[in-house]
Amino acid sequence: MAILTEEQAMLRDMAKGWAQEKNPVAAFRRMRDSGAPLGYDPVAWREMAQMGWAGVLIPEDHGGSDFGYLSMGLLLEETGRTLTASPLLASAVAAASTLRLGGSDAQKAKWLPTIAAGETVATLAVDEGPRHAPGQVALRAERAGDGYRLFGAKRFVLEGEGADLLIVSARTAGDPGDLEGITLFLVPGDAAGLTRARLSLADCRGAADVFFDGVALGDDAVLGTPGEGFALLDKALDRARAGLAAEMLGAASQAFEATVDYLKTRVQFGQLIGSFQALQHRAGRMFMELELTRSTVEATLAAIDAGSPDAPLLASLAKAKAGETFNLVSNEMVQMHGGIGMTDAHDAGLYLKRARAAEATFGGQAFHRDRYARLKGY
Amino acid sequence: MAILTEEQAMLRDMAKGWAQEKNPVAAFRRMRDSGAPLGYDPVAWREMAQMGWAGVLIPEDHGGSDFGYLSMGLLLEETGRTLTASPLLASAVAAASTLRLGGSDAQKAKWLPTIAAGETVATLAVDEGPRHAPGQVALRAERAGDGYRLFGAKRFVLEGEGADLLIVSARTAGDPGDLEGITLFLVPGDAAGLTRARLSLADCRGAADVFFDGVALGDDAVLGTPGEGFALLDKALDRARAGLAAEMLGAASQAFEATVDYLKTRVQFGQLIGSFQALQHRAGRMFMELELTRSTVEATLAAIDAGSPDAPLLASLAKAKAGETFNLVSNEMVQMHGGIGMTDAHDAGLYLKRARAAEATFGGQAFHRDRYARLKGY
Amino acid sequence: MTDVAADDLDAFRGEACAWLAENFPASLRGGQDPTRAPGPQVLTPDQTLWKQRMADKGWATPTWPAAYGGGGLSAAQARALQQEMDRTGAYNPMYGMGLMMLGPTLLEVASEAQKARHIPPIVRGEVRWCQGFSEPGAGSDLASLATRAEDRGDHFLVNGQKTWTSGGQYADWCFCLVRTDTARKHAGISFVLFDMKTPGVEVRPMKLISGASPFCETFLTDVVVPKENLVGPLNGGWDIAKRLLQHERTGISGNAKPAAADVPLAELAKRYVGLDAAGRLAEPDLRARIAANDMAAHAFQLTAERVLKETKSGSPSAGSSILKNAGTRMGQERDELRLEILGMAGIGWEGEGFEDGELRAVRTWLAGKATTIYGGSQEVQSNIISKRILGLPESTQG
Amino acid sequence: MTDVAADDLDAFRGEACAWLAENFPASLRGGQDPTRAPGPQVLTPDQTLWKQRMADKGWATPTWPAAYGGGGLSAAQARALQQEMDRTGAYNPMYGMGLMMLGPTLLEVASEAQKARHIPPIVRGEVRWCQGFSEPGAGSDLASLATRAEDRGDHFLVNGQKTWTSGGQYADWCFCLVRTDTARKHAGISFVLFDMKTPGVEVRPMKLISGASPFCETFLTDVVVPKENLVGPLNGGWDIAKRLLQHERTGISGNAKPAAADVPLAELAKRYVGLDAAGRLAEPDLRARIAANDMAAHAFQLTAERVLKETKSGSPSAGSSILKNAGTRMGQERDELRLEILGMAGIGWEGEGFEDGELRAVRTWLAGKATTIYGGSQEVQSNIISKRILGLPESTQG
Repeated sequence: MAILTEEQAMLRDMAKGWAQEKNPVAAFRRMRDSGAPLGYDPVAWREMAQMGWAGVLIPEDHGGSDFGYLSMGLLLEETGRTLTASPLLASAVAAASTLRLGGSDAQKAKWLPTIAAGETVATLAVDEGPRHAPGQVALRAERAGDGYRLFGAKRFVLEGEGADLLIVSARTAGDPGDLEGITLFLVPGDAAGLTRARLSLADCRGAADVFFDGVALGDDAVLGTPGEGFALLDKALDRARAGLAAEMLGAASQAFEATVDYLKTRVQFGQLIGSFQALQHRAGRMFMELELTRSTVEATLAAIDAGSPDAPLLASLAKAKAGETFNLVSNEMVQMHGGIGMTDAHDAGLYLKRARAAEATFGGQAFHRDRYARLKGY
Repeated sequence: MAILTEEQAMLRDMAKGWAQEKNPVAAFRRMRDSGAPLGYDPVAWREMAQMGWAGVLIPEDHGGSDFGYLSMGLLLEETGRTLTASPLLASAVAAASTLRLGGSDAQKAKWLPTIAAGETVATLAVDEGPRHAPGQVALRAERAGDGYRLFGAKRFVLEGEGADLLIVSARTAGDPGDLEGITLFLVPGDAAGLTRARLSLADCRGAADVFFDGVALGDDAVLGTPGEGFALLDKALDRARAGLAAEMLGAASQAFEATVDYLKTRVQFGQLIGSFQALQHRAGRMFMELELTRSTVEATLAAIDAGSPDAPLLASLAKAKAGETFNLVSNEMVQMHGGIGMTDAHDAGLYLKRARAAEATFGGQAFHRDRYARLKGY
Repeated sequence: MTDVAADDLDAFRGEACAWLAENFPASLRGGQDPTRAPGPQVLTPDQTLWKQRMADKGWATPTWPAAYGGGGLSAAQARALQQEMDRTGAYNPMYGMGLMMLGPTLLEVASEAQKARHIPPIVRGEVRWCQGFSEPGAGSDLASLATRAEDRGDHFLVNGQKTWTSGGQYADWCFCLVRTDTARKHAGISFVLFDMKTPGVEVRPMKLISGASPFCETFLTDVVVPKENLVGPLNGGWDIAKRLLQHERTGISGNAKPAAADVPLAELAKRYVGLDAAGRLAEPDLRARIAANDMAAHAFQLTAERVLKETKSGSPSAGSSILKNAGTRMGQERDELRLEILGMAGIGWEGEGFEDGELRAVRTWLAGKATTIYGGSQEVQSNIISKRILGLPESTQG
Repeated sequence: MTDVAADDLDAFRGEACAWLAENFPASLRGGQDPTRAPGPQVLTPDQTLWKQRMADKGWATPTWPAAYGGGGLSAAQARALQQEMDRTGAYNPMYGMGLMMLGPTLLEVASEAQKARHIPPIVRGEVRWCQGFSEPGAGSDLASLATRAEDRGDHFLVNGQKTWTSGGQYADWCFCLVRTDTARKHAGISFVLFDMKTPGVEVRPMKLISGASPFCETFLTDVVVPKENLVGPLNGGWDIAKRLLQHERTGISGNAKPAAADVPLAELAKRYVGLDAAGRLAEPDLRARIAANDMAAHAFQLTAERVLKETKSGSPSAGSSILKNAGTRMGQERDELRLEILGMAGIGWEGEGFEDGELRAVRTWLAGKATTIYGGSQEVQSNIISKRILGLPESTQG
């Protein structure tokens, strides 16, 4: 556990209390079973916003607290523990970071305050196929009069069903795969020509495919420099990856603790199963991976806060490590619980599904191994 | 264990008896400590030849028994168990197979009988760098009058120090990396312009770098069709890979059995260490890998005997699997023996070193994963 | 019941071939057996006809005694029959726990009356059986069985709860372990049969993480089981259960074979990832792991074939003990790789936006998590290997 | 002994800086500490001078009491000194078991006379110590210790055999566990010191698989150990040994850091494998595994840094318990990858045909196998984690 400031410790304790008491896994299960169309509970999201969580990364003059990424990581870790579904990652981390990093004063003034208040749910619309590939942009932004028209589709957009604001990567020059020629656009959710198709995912989070059929935008919708959007996008994605890794660390930690508790109470063949050495060593292995993961997550968040040039390398490290560990722990959670872990009534399956969904989001282990090696120059 | 014919069962029993009683690991250790320059004990090799082992793959009309690859695999497995070092793999498998597959009647009549008798030690000279890459041939064969002159070097030639006959892949056309334009030559060990530099390897087997400084050869030295040597070489290499996999299976099996025996006798903390469940499950894992490896090795040898088109795929499968398993088992042999396994006086280190040397020979796991995928068309 | 009395295998083969040509409906040729859905059977007229004919012939249970409706064939004849059926594209229309597990066990240990009553309906595929072994809180550990059967003269009165009852909601009868002596552990268990329509039997399907409900919880409240339905001696149920479970284990590692409908990983990856200029999968890290899994599957398949050959030749086969762990491990890795290839499409749950194959990949992955748990968990298998095969001592401390 | 009495850290830092500028020989600047070879020390005049000056100053053991020749510095001052030394390129010329393990233990538990006699030579790097704990057949399990020490009035008579005596052939003194009560296990062990030149002490170097002999077998035959050399109470050696071993554990995972001389895997692979047109390592399967190992090393290093910070801040750090297993695991994987990159050049043993780096890779790989065995084996570490950290129950059966 990183050394926290007093402010951060208070924030963490508040988040832990809220998640464990007011929003435990049972709350996620209720949301799921109610078939909530947004993939999260709007009441819970309003509470989170009222506690100021949506504004942690937003400057004070735009209504946020500017507490930084390490603080936001604490919130994501604690809510990740109980699988709390909310727009925190998509809106308050991914979209807010992009706006803060690349937005004009006018754009920031327009959007950040309502994002900080939780009133605007914003999101990044990046991928066009099922596998994360932020350079593979085919969606066209054609010059039209004083502005642009967008044609194309984005797939698997987080919170895509309910988002009020989409930050869309579009191609203004070049071909899919080129990193040059990508431009980011701010697209209001109610723009004419924008339609959505809700997706039903195994982890029950909100996601949608979003279609752009000639969506008309003014020049003021361009975020950052036209044609140079990839660098901004990549920087924003690293912040989202770090945040997601923190959420995954939290989820894996709680899955692990529940499993160790089970090992201490479940009796088979007249013994506590936690007394079987083979299971003990596997538990020890999980503990080791969790500790290693925690180091990478905290270092990444701190590096972003410090403006360190290592942030991209660390973000890939943390996301890959968190993916590996969450898979390991959620698989073992099912295996060590035996038959009961296979039932829908038990939480193990919820962690298992979340692990694979989080892995696929913003690049899995292989994506980040490749990126790590590239950044290291080999 | 494959279903054996009566002949094969007898051969296996004979080999087992000879290896375990007359040529145990202690014999290998003596050979090593004596600094035997050839990397094997010539007396033991003479005994092996007298038992007909060098002729198992050679037709009867050339002085062999033509028992086939499954039979040869039994010999390699049993001698592999005790780490017996001999030219069996290089001469009686790799070189004999190449001659049999590609040699003219005259070439076969000239060389096979003395190879079968163990009098000629033959070998393949394939690689030119430390990593197995049979297509990377730079050694040049230049046309010179009625024949050729060879210029270049081969590295890590098995039994290269003592070989009487070298089968050398040389380039008669094209560039290094091209599979076309490779021609195989039969080069007597005493050819003018051929020099050798003995290599001292961790597993103490005989190997040498061999240098060709204008070695003059007649047209009758060409093995197979000029320029089309790669296909023949690849086929011969697969036979060598299958044989080596059998040897590795034997070595891994004996390493495993010695380790299980130790688990049954060694006491720590007042308990047999074999009663610790974590070690039991690791032992069970090794047993599983050994059984899987055995299936691949036996299937490969049988496929070669049957002339099956699957032989290349299977050879890569068996070599990769054997490499993986031998590494696992030899690492665990050291780890489970604890400190005593770290001492030179214990056999664990000998198996450990042999595992890595055998892995590097004729392609390691990654080489064969890649080849397997290529053969499968992806 | 069989027309073949002679030992002449060739003659039998010819006869089987002719019978199949005449009796197996051409419309069913080649396709997968369509009758094994978990729910109630809905058969086409041709499927009904084929089932009827096989029932009459007894060839769904070819080696069972003709006296109970079985085929009465020798093992060699049964193999020949299977080969002829494979050649013709015919399938065995009977299946289930009665055929695979209970029938062989009853033939070994049941009374003449029990065999006469229960074997023929199994042979004819007319009765579905379910298994009442597991209980809540017992899992792999059957010795702590708590369902009680009280002796009431001519019947037992059974009370308790069973769980993981496979197909319990569709079953006609149940073979069940009950406690008839509370003072002893293993030696206080009996093996009984009862009709699932008996008053006091209630089943409740359990939803699994994959969304399917192949198992039930079964509640037994004052269920009357006539004494004639006790199989084997009183308190002798443990040995019968062990015998029966041996028939179960062989089945599960077969799950490692991909269903015919499944696309091989490399083909799937070609579609989702593409090939590079040299014709290799464009993501080399993924490619290496797909190759590794293909190789593991290949090694597994070669081992299964070797074990079969060795067993047939009468030599003991140590390889058989590793099949379950090797197969399930490789199968779970394959399922995870499939998700990885699919990316976000590998976490679809239902509805628009996903192809059928994508959704099936997710459900298959989730359902496959059970393969290392049931039928002797991975850990129990490892214990068996280390103790029975390797001869390592009982675990005591660590 | 120190000139700094004040708490003013900045003032101390300035003084340290000045002292180093004046006293650390410029010729030694920057290079690795050249004095830590396993064999007898052979020092250049400048190295001798530096050792002498640090001995006089007591700064090789900066926090040890000035009364015994130590630096008498506070922890904060010691950290500042280390930072200044790093900045200057200076190194600590003293090392070994006396400095790392025995000294801190003696300061806690020894008598005044013992401290006065043994601490100053450690401070000055004048005496090499070795450890006599392990015995043949005991390994990780010290409780079954068999070397006996009989009470002969003013001395003990010691008989037995020790093994894995690190650097025994070069040591001047030995700290040793002996059995002084055969009726009790842990509670019958005492902690004694003896001169390695005492009659009856014989050492025999053990050759390891790497070809090196860093350890000895030590035979003790009627060795006379004066009673004044008993440390702590009679039969109280076990607790002292445990305290001492805590100082050992922290050291070993440090082995996970590549020595400065080692080329990173990726650089090595660039040379042996080459790059493709896109600037990636030409063998993508290998590249992915190199990246995975680099990432493991990175995660390990971040954890070591985190643990250090947490420990310094006074919070308990669960992370420290995993450092040894994580570090040694990653280090062994790195060593194996290095061999894989080298191909056949990765199994060279000696002589012509191999580069120095290639031969060193092989020896490093072999020597590294010990890192999961000594200093608390990987298995013992796993037991400690599962019991002490996770609170799982004692193993009993499986």
